[in-house]
Amino acid sequence: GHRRAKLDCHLRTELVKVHELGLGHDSDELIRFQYCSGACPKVRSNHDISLAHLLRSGRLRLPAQSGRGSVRVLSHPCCRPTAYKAVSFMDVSNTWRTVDSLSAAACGCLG
Amino acid sequence: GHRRAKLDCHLRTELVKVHELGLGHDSDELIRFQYCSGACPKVRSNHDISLAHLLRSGRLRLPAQSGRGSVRVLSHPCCRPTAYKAVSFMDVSNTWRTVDSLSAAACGCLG
Amino acid sequence: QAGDLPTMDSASMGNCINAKKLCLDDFTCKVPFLYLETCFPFMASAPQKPENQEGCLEAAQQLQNSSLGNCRCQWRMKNQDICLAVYWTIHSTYGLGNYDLGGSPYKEIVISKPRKFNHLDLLESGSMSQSSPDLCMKSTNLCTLNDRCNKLRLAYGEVCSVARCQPLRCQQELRVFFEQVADNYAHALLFCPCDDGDDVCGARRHNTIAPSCVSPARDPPNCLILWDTCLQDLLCRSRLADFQMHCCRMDPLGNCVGIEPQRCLKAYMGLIGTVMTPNYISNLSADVAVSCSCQGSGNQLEECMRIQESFSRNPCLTKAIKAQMQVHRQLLSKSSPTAISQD
Amino acid sequence: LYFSRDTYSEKIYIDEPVGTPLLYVHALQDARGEVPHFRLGQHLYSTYRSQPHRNDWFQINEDTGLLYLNQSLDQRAFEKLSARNGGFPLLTIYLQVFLSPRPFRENDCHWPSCAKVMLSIINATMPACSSLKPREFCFLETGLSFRIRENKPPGTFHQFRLLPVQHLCPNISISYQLLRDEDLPFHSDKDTMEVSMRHSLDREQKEKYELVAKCTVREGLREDNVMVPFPVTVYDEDDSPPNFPTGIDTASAVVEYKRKEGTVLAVLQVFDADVVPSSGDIPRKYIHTMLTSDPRVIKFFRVEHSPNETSYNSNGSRVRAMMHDYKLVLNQSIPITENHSFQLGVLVNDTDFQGPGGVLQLYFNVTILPVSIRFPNISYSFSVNRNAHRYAQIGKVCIENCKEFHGVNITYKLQSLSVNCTALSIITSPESTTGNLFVNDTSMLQRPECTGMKYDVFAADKQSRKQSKTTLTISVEGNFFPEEEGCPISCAVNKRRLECEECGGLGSLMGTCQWRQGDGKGISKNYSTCTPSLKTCPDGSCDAVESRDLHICPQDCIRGDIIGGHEKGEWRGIKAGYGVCNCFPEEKKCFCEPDDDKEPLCDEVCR
Repeated sequence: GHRRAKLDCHLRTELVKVHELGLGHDSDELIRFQYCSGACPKVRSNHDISLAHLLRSGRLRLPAQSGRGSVRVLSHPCCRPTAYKAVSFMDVSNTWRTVDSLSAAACGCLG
Repeated sequence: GHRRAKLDCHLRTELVKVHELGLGHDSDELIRFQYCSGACPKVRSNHDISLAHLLRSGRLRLPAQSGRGSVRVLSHPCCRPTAYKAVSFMDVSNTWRTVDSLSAAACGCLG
Repeated sequence: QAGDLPTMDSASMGNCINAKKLCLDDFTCKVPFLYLETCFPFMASAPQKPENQEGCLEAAQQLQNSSLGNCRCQWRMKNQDICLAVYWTIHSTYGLGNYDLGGSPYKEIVISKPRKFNHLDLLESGSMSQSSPDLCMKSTNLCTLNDRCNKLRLAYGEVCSVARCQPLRCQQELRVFFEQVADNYAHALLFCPCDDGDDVCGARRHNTIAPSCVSPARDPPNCLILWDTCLQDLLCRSRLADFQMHCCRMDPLGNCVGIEPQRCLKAYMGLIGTVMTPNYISNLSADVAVSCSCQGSGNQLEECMRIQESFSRNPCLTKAIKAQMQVHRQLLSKSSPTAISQD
Repeated sequence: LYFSRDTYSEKIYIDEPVGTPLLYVHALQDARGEVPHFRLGQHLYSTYRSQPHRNDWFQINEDTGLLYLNQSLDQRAFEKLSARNGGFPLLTIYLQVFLSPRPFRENDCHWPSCAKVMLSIINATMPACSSLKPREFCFLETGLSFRIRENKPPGTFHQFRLLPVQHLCPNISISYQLLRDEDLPFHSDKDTMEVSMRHSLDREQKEKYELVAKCTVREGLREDNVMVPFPVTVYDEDDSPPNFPTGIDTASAVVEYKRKEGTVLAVLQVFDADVVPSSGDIPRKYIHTMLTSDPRVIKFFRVEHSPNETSYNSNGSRVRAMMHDYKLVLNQSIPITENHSFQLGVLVNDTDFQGPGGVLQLYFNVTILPVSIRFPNISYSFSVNRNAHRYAQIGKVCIENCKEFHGVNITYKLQSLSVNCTALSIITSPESTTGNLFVNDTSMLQRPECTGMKYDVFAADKQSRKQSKTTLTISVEGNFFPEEEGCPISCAVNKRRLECEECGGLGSLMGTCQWRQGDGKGISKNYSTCTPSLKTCPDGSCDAVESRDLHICPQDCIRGDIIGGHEKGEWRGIKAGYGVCNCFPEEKKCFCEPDDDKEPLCDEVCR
């Protein structure tokens, strides 16, 4: 149904100011930042099912990464952009800038 | 530099018993279960840098996912298998079984 | 002999592409038209002076009564360049001295009442609100909130950006923006009001059409040379004629008789993205000019100054721009009622 | 003959009687004895000029230039004309007046042989004389402006009276004068109310006269004065020969170290008081030729002409003129052995100027000096650390005046004098003609017995094969320590000071990379990064050694993607970065982001 689909991997839009992007551009101009979010349950393989089970049972010895929790293991495809688009804006010195691949253009379950 | 690369996305192997796979096969035979783990720093894009920054600053309003914390958002490519292989073993009634796509054959940073 | 000509009824003015088809089906019209095409071969790079001027004038007069005589083109029509080529084939003959283009090739358009902005309330709320919202920044963000305006603005922004500037593509995308975006958004972006001395707001207004990419020439060309360059380009010539007709008609007293401010602004915006792109002269001024100089004009200094001053000292244009800025000051300032109409 | 104005104008009310005089057009002589005959175009043009209309209402006296109504313009005529006025309320129509005998073409109306007459037709009958304001008796609203050609016979170029209104209100007493015309070359005649020139004008004396015309209206005891600007522009003709502004017609040009194509050797200026031809036509009219047939001179030298408008003070006002720069430019780089001098003459011809003196001769005294390739008489000595990695830049060698050289192809070579220990190579950096010494074989450095090296350094010019030699002694310092395991090849990979300083990388001088701490101010040239040597990297230039291998200094040499807040260098490299910039040469990629962006290994939302 519709409600269920909204949780699946899809494109979301957020209006953010350029300086909030954390790229060092200091401008109050708004841009439409699009990203992908949502779950990817449908395409899981035997590998994923076993991996999830082994992870839950703590059976896999994951090397700790220096002080930052265990190294990442994913037991399902990830919801990620399958296409990007550049975004242009005028920075604080009113020069036109373009940042490549800043916004997602389409999403998909990958891997 | 060999020392650091170990953190990057790569193939790892674990010896597990068939019954630990959680696929319902009840056998004590050991198999080499391979899976992918590690970070994907070199493949990130401007999108990822900004998404990570927005996530950290709590600027994205993420809709809650039913009962499991907020919806999944990944701000970097995911380390996932790019090829699989089947694994065969004799189950508890000593019949040869083959499970397709059980083990990862190669890993990559996707998305 | 020209004689008494039928009164011109603007409604009946078909576009020039159809008029040409009608003409080519009628032998008495076809012959003079095909002859006229040799007079001003717009396909050639520069319309040289035709050898047989008499023949061209005569052919043009014969066509006065035909459908071609008063055909026009529309702003956003398909094959606009073909339509304009037909128009100028007919009307180049009547240039009254080469600094008067004799009327606009564009059909009269109904100037709609300035529409309100949707999402204006959004700009005032929570995380969107800005510390010191100068109205040019506000106009920019209003554009971002409108799908079409955002899409077209990003399209020109990308090819006009630093380190990826492609002047011709930049000019082309700017033309598409000002032709296809709703007037209220285009006006808000271009004619946003800045408080005196607010050079941040003024800098945004001055740079919004990326002047360093659109006309990158370090030392500006002579205005006469710029004028000739424009005349050799169908679109630029047409937009210049439109500007001349709708912004430069003054009666002897110098007041703008019969000039409709909104129509003049449309003509002004029509020039953006051509070689005669007008822009604000600095970050601190609302005066506009085309980037050309009158150095090296020789005996044509007066003609050169006229071209320059049709932008930099044009009371009709200045009044229209100031009036538009005043409209936006009310529309964009907080006090204005929240916008409801959909785009 | 030429018109004294390019546009005339007048106001007409409806139903003015036939024969009402409207205005006088005036023509001035180009040569004495010319007699003007005025001809009127057959059509009227409206503001919305797409369709001309037959001229049924206006006629001109071919000899006096008086334009008058030969058919009254009634309401019906007004309607017919306004229909073609594009909906503009005020009806303005244009007539064209030509100066025969020249053949005129209706549509080709340009000054000087054709003038436009702009008639504003008011949709009302003429108001009673008593209701008119003084100004309306004196001047029209459209401004006055006149054009007079210099050096032409004097003549009458204007008459003040507003003919229609003074014809229909004869008993109003009106007089005109030009203020302070005593010390001006113009005279306004009280009776005829005409304005004429006292003598011909010289533009080079004064180019613009900003006069003031005063009109006095007397009605009974009342007297009103109205003043308007009366500008006269003097039009130029090519009547001034070019000359040398400072009297200098000769310049010396010395070719020594700067031998690159495009080098400007000398400049001579020619001044021309005229501003015609205009800048568009100057290249065709102002011709210069090099007076030489020596193929070598033609091969190695060219003259570039760049005209610029200038102005000078005359009688308290600015007068425009032209300054022509003639630059002697190297067309091709000259061999360093060339050694001779000659005088090059250049003929400058102002082809527009008819009189004598239109042709000038410039002289460039050219001296080509030979240049020697010689090391300063010192022997070079440098030291190198045992832990230096390959491509570590040890030092630079340079022939005398190497910084001055341009366009000379110097190459440096090393010849080892020590048998068991030779670790260095040399490479020439083209722009600055210096030899960059760098470590090329690290295994040699790690041998304990290798304590020093000796080399002969040769510098040679490719073209002339001239060569010079000097000696180079290198001392080997420090003790060798094996490097940490797992260190990246390139220093630039490291993102933090700790990782950076615990590893070496290609190009590192002391075996360890060096950390540069940036200023952390947004996207800045001073970004944080890990470098093999702070002296050479990053410095915004991908030098000769660095360009041998991208691993050495990708910050300066990368052409690939730069992710995160940055500004690209003009051709390559990172000009400015946000936070820490680190690079992955294998993937041809660099990242610039603040250090606090810990790698989000598993942000809270990723389970």
